[in-house]
Amino acid sequence: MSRPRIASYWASACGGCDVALLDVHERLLELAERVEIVFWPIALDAKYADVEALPDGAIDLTLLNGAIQTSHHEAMAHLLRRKSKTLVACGSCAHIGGIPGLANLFNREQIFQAVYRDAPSVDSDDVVPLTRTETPVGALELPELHSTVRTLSQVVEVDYSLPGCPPPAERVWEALQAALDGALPPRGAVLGATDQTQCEDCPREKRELRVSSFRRIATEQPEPERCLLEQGFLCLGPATRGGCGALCQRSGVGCRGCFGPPPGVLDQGAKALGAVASVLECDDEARAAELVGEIPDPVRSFARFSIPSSLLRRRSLP
Amino acid sequence: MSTPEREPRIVGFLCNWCSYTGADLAGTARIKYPPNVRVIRVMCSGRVDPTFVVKAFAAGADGVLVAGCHPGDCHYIDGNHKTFRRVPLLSRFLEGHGIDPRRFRLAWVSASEGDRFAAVVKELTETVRALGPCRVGAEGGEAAAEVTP
Amino acid sequence: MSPSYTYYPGCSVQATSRDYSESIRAVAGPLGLELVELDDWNCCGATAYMNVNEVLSFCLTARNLALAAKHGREVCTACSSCYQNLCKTNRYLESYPELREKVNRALAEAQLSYEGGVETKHLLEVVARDVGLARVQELVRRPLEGVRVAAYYGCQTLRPTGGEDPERPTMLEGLVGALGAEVTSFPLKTWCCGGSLMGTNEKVALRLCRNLLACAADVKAEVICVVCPLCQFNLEVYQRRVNRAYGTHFAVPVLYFTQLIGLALGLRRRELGLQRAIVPPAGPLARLVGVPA
Amino acid sequence: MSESSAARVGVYICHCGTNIAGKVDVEQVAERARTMEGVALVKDYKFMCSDPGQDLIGEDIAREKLDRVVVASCSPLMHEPTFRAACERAGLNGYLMQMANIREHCSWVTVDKEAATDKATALVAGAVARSRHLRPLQRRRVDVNPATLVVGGGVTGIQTALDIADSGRRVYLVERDPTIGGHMARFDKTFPTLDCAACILTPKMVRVGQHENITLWTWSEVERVSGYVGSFRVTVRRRARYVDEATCNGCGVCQEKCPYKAPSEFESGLAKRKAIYVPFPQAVPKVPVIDPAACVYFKTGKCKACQKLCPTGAVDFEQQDRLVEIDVGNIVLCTGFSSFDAARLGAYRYGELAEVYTALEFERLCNASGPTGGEIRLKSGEEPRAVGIVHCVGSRDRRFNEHCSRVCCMYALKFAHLLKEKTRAEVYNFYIDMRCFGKGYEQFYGRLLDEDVRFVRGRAASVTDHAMNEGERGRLVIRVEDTLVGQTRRIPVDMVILATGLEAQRDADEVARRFNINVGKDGFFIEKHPKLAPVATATDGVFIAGACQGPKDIPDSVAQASAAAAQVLTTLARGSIEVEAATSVVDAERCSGCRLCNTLCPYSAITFDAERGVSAVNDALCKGCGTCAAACPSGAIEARHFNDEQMFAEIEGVLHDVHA
Repeated sequence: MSRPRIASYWASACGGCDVALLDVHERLLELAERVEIVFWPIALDAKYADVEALPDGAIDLTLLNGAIQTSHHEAMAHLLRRKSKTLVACGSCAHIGGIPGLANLFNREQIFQAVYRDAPSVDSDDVVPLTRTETPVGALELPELHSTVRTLSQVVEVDYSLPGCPPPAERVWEALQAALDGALPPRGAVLGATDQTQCEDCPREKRELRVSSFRRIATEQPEPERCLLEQGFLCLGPATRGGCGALCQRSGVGCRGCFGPPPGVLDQGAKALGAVASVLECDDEARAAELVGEIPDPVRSFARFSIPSSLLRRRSLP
Repeated sequence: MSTPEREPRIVGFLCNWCSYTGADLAGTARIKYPPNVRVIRVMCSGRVDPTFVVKAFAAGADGVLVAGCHPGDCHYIDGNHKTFRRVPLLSRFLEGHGIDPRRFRLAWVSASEGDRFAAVVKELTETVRALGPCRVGAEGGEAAAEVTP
Repeated sequence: MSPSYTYYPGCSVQATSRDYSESIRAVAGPLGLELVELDDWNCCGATAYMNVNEVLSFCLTARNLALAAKHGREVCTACSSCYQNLCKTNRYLESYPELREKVNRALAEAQLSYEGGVETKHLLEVVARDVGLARVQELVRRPLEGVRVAAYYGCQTLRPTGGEDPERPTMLEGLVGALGAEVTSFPLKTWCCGGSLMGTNEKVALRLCRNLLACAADVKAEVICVVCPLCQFNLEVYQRRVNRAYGTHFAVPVLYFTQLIGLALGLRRRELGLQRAIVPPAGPLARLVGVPA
Repeated sequence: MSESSAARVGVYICHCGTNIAGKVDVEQVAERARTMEGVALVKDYKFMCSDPGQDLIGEDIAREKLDRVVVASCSPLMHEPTFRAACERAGLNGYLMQMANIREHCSWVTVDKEAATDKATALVAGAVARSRHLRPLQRRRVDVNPATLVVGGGVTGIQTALDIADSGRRVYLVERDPTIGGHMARFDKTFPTLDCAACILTPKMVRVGQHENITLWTWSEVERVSGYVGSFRVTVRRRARYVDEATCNGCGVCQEKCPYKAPSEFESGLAKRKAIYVPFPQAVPKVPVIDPAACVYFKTGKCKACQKLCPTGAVDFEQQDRLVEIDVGNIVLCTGFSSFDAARLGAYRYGELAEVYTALEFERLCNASGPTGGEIRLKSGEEPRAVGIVHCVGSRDRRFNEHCSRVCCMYALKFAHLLKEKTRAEVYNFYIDMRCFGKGYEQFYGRLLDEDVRFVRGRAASVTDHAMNEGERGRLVIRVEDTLVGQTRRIPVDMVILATGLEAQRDADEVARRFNINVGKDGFFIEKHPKLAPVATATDGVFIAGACQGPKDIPDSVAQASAAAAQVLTTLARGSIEVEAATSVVDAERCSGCRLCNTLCPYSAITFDAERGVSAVNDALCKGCGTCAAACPSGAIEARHFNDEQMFAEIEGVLHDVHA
């Protein structure tokens, strides 16, 4: 009987997720023997046409990473959905929007302005990408950049998500194993993650969770053993799904929330914000305003990875 | 001042002991105020999870009011202290999402301040009306018209 | 740096009470006070006009306040009537928008307007609080030792009040004490001297003055210290008439607190307008004043 | 979710006569409600709260198999209990009933009919949406510890303690003074009956001292209170008395022999007491206390006269404060009042003029056991020729207390009577209004008028010793505007009695915090409801009685004492009480032990189970404010009856017309 077919593709992403897949190291060979990799641009040469040529549902498992930010991403999402039995939203971007999701604080015009006009390194006189450009050698086409970044599940139906920025290689491997052994949980499950929050796996000691002032990792060294939030270092761990084993916290950095909200939490940013504010050490209204003033950018601090999947989804612009 | 195509919708989270009772008093005293605030009762303003406020805006509210006992008079000792710790951060969070912080108001209304409740509602309604409808998700620029679902 | 105030003299201080005016000017420097006279000020209408036509009376004072507002300094006056009118006008214009509007319509005629907010103080408050008793004490060169002084506030300084308890003020006692004098108790210190009643119902006014003089005599005061031109005028100028009317023999000098300060600071009697005194000082005070024997 | 999809909601819209129907188009609201998801039937009715109205609900629950009920009528604060009961009678859990407040929040406050109808619809939509997510809750019962703590041993505390103790239950009575008796013990006679305070109070005091069910701790204060209704844990500081209560037989030799004196608090400083003293002869317990500030031994380490002469060897200079812990089910605060400090009111020269007295001083002055043996004399020893009683000192005065102290008019009359009885003095009362509202009070006033006491209507302006004529010389002069005559008067007297008002205890704020109850602007404790729950407080199991709740005379204080006792006994009679059902609960599966909630609970109801690494809510302590649920970042805490689902549903509900 023929080997199961798998594919991996990236939308708006940094490539880290693909690297995470590579990070399973020599086990990759084992994988190559067990499966037929039909489409994986980063590793082997294949054309979109090859994918289109496949009959629908011909791919057993597709790991799609990256957020949906262009018409091309959207087309590929639909194509791969059609061709795949199982589609996995791989990594924070596909899962909850991720870093590309920060683009939702602007719109296309503003992004073009910043990238193609205002950027100091740009000298092209006022040229911004067009979806179609006529040239002597014929028309050039570019995918259209959307003003609003979306998660994969906001574009096509997704069977599983595999959170993390990037997902830890081990989790990726486990997911692949499960898929190949037909041992995947029911559809809709989140792979490679727990149903608790980061704190479950965080070794740091918690005494009394009160925050009397905010400190920044850039300027201060946290105590090694003690809960970071307790010390005033912003940590989204309490509002973030576990699974990575609290990697950042262990290395002395507050969790940034890449695993997304725990089950049952609608809006990771709002939840985290509410939690942190609640434990501020201050019983004076004016002082409270001052204290939270120490957080330079609430949106990026509390919803860094989750804007597209949040309740508000983007910054609304007049 | 822009003229809105429709009446502003405002969601009001009122604590059971002071503000909800204060709103009741405004009623018993037959104090007239704009009908725009739709009241949701919570036991304490401290119950108001920022998610509720965000949810209200996401669900189409043009403004949100959170009202509780005056600090020091909380029925639950200091539940409202949590409220006034969250609110300033939440306002900035909303502003970061392009929602004018004037659309979101925290007010202290005691059980005996029916007139104050009416005044707060009037004031907030006027403010929100002046700001026009809150179009969450609007992309602005050329895409201003389309609103992502 | 010396604290500077917009100084509103008022008519009485200018006319009937030149000695007050002189002594104020004389002590201001040494006390480190800069009193900048309000340019083009007008009469405040005193107590009388307030009772004849309130609105117009408010207009009079509002004009002065409007002029003062331009300079942004606190306004200071030494006359209790003026002080009361300033405070009262401020308070009323604050509390009654419709009145404020009326008054401003009048002011508009003179291209002026006043929306309130100008701080007003009585000179006593300025000296006792802003300069401070400690500072005054330092400056004393010739303590008024052995002089028994009755500190008399009168009524208008205290209502409305600059934070003093109108029923038992202590500022003036404190000041006089700081000058080294011996402060007598003066139970009637907040009673009215009759004010402008002297012009309309002398009989009553004389009785009120008699009460005060009697009280001063009771407590063996050698001088009554006042903070208001009208009080001074009634108590001193009419003292003889009181004596005639009641067959008494009062001979209590009535001096302005600024004159006492001046003496303590070592200024000479002419600088303080003391040569104008009608009831001559006696006893230790006389020595201080240096009355030609 | 399951129960919501299954829900069959019955919606009932009340006309409330014309109160609602006059402004809200009820039929139209009903029409719109019919289209709402999950709604099985909609009815509108004249008066839902009427019996037929309630029956309507009951019948439909049975016939139509309703599993949710929405009542759109008045404020839930008004009728939630009514309709919950109605549902429960029909076998539907009361917590599956949701109200929409379309009267107080809608018809009564809205001008435009159409707008009111729209708003009512929105509120109903919110209620319907919410109702579909409601879950049945059971009110829980917790056992009540049969012991009761009574704080304060004035007449109120005494009455409370006796009422409860007589029912056979244990009472701990804690008093901070060396003896019980409070203010009343210092009074001479009591109005309007004129029976002597001591005669009616001391027997009660003695009973308290001897009662088998009362543990009396004087010279003690409550330091800490934890726990909740039914089981409070209270820490009492028993201050060192330096006399062992068990061995002392109250013979009094010690205070006879003690060579050192200090002003007597009991005699309002008009007399002296020893450094080791029993405040007054009938004190309970009759055990002396040593005042270290006055005792020479504590200053110089010498003397010990009392110790040497004590026949039972009860004096113990080494004694230390002791902290005692007790468990009680209920607490009654009877902490009383403090009387206005007359020195704050300059115009009356209290403290400067020797013959100006406060009410409490005068009580002692005419008390047979007082410093003068009950003879009313000036300091000079002479009998006063005229006495002025100044009313409303520190009361009905914006500068001090706006409230009326309620007792001054009457005790002023009592004083006037006693003066007439004991002296030949002319007596003047200077009053604003005579407030003689109690039983037999007006008659007493009438009687005094016949005893030709002078009543001058006007607040006394000042008291002075400055004479303005021979008649005034050497006397005190009260200046007053006699508003009946319409002129100011100077009335010479020899003695002035200031009818000082009643204020909250100086440390009322602190005490309120300790027992977790509220204090009003006037500083007095706030009752749960001014009319319908006058002795209960916002905290279950903590009651207030007497003057700590507001100025009161003896009859009212005693009445409240018995009321509070009755409240306590009702809980004791059942042995258990219902507590809040809508509490928070932690889902151990989802809790990751971040411990963020631990510091948030105002009632310390949340504890961390280090074993399992999860937090848990103590149901009995939780008051259901929901603050923890709002803060819980993992969404592991559910605020029952206000959980996220229900809240989100209601939010979407009230905004039902957004996409319409």
